[in-house]
Amino acid sequence: MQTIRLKLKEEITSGNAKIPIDVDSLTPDKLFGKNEAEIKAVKVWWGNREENTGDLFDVSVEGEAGSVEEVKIVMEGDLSRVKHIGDGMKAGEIEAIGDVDMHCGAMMTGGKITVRGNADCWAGREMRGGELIIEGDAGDNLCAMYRGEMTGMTGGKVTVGGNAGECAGQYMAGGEILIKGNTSILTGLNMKGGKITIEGDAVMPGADMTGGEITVKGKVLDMMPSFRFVGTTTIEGEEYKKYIGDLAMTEKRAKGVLYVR
Amino acid sequence: MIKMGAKVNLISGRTIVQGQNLDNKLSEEYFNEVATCELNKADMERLGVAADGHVKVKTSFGEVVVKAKEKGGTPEGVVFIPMGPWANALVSGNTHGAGMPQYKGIDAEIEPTEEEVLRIKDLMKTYME
Amino acid sequence: MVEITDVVCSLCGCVCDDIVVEVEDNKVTKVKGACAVGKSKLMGHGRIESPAIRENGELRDCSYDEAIKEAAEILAAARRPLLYGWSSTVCEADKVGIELAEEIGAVIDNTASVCHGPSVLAIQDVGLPSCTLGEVKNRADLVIYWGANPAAAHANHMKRYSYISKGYWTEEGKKNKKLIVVDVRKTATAKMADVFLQIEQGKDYLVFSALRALLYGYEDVVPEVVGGIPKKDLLETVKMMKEAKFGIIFFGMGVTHTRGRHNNIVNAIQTTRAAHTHTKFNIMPMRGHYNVAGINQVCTWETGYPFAVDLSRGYAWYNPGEQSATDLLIRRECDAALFIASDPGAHFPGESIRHLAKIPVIQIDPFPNPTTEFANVVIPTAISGIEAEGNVYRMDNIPIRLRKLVDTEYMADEEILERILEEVRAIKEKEGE
Amino acid sequence: MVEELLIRNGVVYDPINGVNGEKKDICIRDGKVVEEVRNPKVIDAEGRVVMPGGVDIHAHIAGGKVNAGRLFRPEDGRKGREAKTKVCRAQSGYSVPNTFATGYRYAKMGYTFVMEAAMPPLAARHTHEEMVDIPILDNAAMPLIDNNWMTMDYVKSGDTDLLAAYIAWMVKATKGYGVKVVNPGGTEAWAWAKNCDLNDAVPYFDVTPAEIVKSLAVANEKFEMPHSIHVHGNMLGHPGNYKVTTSTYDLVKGITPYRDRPTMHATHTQFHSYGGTTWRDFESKAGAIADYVNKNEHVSIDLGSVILGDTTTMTADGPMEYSLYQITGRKWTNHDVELETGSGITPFLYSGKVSVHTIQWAIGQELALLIKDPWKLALTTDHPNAGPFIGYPIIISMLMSKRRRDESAADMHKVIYDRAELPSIDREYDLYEIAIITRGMTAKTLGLHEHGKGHLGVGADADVAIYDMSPEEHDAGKIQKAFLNTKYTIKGGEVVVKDGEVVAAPAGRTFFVTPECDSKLMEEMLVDLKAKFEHYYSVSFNNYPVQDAYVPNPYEIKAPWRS
Repeated sequence: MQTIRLKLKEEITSGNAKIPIDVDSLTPDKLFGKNEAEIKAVKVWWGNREENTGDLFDVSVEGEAGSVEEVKIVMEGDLSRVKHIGDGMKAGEIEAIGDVDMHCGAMMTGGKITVRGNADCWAGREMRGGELIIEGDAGDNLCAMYRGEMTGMTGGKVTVGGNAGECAGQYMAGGEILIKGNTSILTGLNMKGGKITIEGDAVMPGADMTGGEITVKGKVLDMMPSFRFVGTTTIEGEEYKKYIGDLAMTEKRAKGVLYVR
Repeated sequence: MIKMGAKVNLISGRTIVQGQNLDNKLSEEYFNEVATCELNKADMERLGVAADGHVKVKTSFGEVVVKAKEKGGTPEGVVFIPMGPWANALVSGNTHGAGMPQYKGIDAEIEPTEEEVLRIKDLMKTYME
Repeated sequence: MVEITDVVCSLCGCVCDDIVVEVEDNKVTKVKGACAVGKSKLMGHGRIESPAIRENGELRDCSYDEAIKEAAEILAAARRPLLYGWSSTVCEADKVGIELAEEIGAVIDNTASVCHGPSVLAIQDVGLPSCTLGEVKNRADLVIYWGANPAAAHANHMKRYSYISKGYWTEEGKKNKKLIVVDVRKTATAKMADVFLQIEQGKDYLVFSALRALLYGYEDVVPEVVGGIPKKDLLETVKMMKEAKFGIIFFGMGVTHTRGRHNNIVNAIQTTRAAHTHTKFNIMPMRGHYNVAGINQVCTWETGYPFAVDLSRGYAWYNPGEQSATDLLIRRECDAALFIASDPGAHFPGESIRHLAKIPVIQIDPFPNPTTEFANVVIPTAISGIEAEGNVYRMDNIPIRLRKLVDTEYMADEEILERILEEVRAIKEKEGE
Repeated sequence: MVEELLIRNGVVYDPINGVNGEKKDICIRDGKVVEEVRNPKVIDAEGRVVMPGGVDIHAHIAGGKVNAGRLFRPEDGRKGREAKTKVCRAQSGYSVPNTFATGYRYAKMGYTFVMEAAMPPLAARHTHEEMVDIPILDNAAMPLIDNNWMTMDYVKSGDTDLLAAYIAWMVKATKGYGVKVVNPGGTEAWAWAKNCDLNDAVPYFDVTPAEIVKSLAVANEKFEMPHSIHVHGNMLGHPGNYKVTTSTYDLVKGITPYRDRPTMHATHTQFHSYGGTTWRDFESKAGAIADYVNKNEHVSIDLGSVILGDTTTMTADGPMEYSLYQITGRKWTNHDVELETGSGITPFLYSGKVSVHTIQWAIGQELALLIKDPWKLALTTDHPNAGPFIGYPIIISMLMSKRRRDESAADMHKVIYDRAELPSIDREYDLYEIAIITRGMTAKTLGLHEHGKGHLGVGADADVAIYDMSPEEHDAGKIQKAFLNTKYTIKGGEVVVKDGEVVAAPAGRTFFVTPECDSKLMEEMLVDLKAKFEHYYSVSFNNYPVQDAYVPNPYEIKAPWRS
């Protein structure tokens, strides 16, 4: 196993302006095989200038890795303006200690990211595989698509310990999302496949869905007026109402399933 | 039911006079039009505020004092402040991943007050502290 | 006295181009044919008199040269500059602005982001079945205003283009047309309506979905009341939509500013598409500023995207909600800002204004306003459409050329920006040496 | 200072001047081809293929619907991102590239002139604003004049002189190049959510599309117009439409053109060469169309050949785009333009695994291979409808290599062997023929050869493409690569591309035609036109014509009235 520690230097985010750093170049697969000096020289974007990783982060490397799977990156410091953590990552592990900024785990295809805090918007955007664990809250557009695309998450597993923001799982086509808290409006908007479970409450879930499955274990506020009630079902010993929808997409396309307690 | 410190739904938007003074925001006319809060008659009465009486409106994001103004057609429990600096003192900057703050439909509290309505320059000064 | 005809109004997205103006001693003295708001604009207001730079908290008058140089130095040094506004000026200036943004690796955003930006996001999801305003004038027998109050915000809209106008198949004006208004408040526009649907605040999304289900024939699933509107009124609305020969939905910030934002518009457009399976149906955003559609157009053909464009890496990355002005400010992301033809001091949430007091701010505008209160460099400019000409796009994306009515000593936006760009390039060249 | 350039020892293909693969020097001074030079900079083109700058006869590169396509497809924008350089502005987009990328990418393929194929007159300023922002390329745009109420009124009254006056005013007011026709009558019908076949009456106007086409052709030939009417016929994209297509060609058969060119250019013919009755029994009728073109002289065509992959379809043919959107369920934008035209846009994916797309793919190439005389056809993809222009080199390599076609067909839906002719065609294009369908024919058909475009004779514009390939090259992959990125592209005597990189990006020029019409006729027409503005347009008459400011680098071509 190899552990690469990247600790954001304090002065980077202590000024009047908190300018974000994009770290899509710092994934286990991209750092695998590099020594400490080489990692320090990897370029990251900080605003409109490219900087050396070593100038923004304190970098230390412990152990050896025989494969990408054995690489673990631990990110520390004020990560609230560190964007694209694990964006596009293929394998290995990232642990982010604290709140992270947008696009964490976007387009990841494999490996595991654990966020020990909250994650801002677009975490898991267009995720294809791997695992993303957010111990705190997730922002808006969790696991959604990029602007204009008609496909969001297609694979992998995402767990949110707290609440999720608006439009979680928009255009989701596969994979699984578990949200232990509540979700804001329009979870599973345009969903066409995969599975979302919300342990808390949800507002207007399932709008325009054409496939996939949403289960709301808490309350549904503002239930969509275009779903058809088709009977009751027992899940894990509890009785749920089963709806299909969204009929606003026409009956032919309304193949989404919504379970409400 | 509106009473002291009562919860209302705050919306903002355009008015003709606000539009006429878009290029003239430091004017008296703009102040008189935009530093106001429109409520329906019943809400005015329940709140115990007279026309041109002052009200303090508070949200999780800020508070501001404006003049109360009666306006028919406004539903009970909804208050309207013309778009501009006074309304915006109450608006959240969180755009929920859309770039757009929620200028309409903000949970607010409203109460009569004796405090003065801040002029535009003084209102701006509060942001510089 | 000189009378100028076919004057183009540079106030709102209606861009009325049949205004008659009288000019005497290089001043507009009379305006005919404009609405109250447009007239007020054309008649003019007090101006920023001189370029100025803030020193020790006070603005000190200076020359254009000095202000432009100071602005260039601020922008060239910035790591994450924001260039915002662009909708109350002409496309020629917008083009220079985009070039400047590219040169300094800035985020460039325009007022759409707090106006109809959500509509743009919606169009990117589902497209926009629409038309020019003349189509509405000639053909529409059903006009729907949803979350829009043209009587206050676009006062000539109904008269020139929609409910009251007369056209080829609508020669009797409103006599053979129907008007539906959907709003939270009974506005002046709502008072004219054949049907007024008073919607519960923040429930637009649900009502659109209910209408779609009804338009597709699933009456059985729709509950008795949706968003405060009884089902029978929804059924009546759907009947009117189906029976119309040509329907149009105009929507405003009542929909874009409220819970659901862009997804409300997606649903409005989906409703239009559902109606289109029965008859001709179109939809159009009630764009606010006279050239907000224009900056979206120029920004799109030059960068690929309409607003909230981040050029920090030298190419365009687009993500409203991340690179839009309000987000950058509330997240304290930017370290310098240039505002042109817009007034964030008046129109941004207080929370985001706070950051502006802490970073260098450049303001380019003809008029003093709340933004002036914290600007570090203030550059007065000629008023487009009165003192300078140029291209603008009406709310239906029809390009019209603003006319110049009077002479001025003030520099035009385009020239100021070109000068700043020139200075920035000179600074960068020097640094490169 | 005199700027001189000598391109030495290239193998030149200049069909307009009958030069077929001759080793030749090309002398350039002050942006023009000249007899000889004295003290030139020298470009060594030894053994390489040299052609005049490419001339694209039909592409959608600028204007309202192109930009609406960009605006609603940020997912396309993210595909072609390139950072700015010292010379180039930032680039984005694949099927709907930004204006800068459009200029650079065409120039890299050796093109120096592109015709924007559809300009809604009311939004002409928009088209011009974008064309000015397309670097390097000279360009022009054709205003849509077929669904206009004025046109239909004069077609109904049978007054082709007044129709000609209207054309003259419109082409001049829009700073346009010629008469564009798109789904005549059908686009007006679409304003009521209807459509028109060739002989259907247009709702409320009591004329047929056939009458519109014929009258416009007659009126167009009353002037010395450089180009014929440019027609996108009715029923585009409908199975069985090939009969509508040939019937449309027949309409202009007896009309005498002003010079030796056809009376109709029929565009993106692939979309109009369909057999069958539904998508189920859909088949190629390229053979029937080719047969017609082979036997007649009054029609020229361009291909509209398919490039497999995702693209953005866009046309003034509103009802067609609606049909397409109903098939895919993807996003759909529509924009009807008062008294004139309309447009629709929807994304589309051409897949070699889908039978219909496979046949469409075959048809475009079949047309090129079955029409015997290459002077009758032009290479296009109707960018971006059948695919983006950046795919031209793929089509060139297909036309030049039977082997490449066979290999591609083997990977596609097997329907290609049953309902298309392509696998049985052996013909291969040579470089001379490629030069014809990409510059010679297109320049001539547009009348641009008389204005320095599409050839390398003395006096021509010094627009030259030098491809990094030998004339003997037969490897389709190498041919494709060479045609995608030139060794050099020279525009107006300036090297703009070197080794596949843009090294200079000068502004292009806008070409426009000014038809000259009898003033009495014009006055009479204006009475009718002003009434339309007074009552029905939403823009005033005086604010309508495109001001000179929109065409900062003008090239005017006068088209006198033929008395």
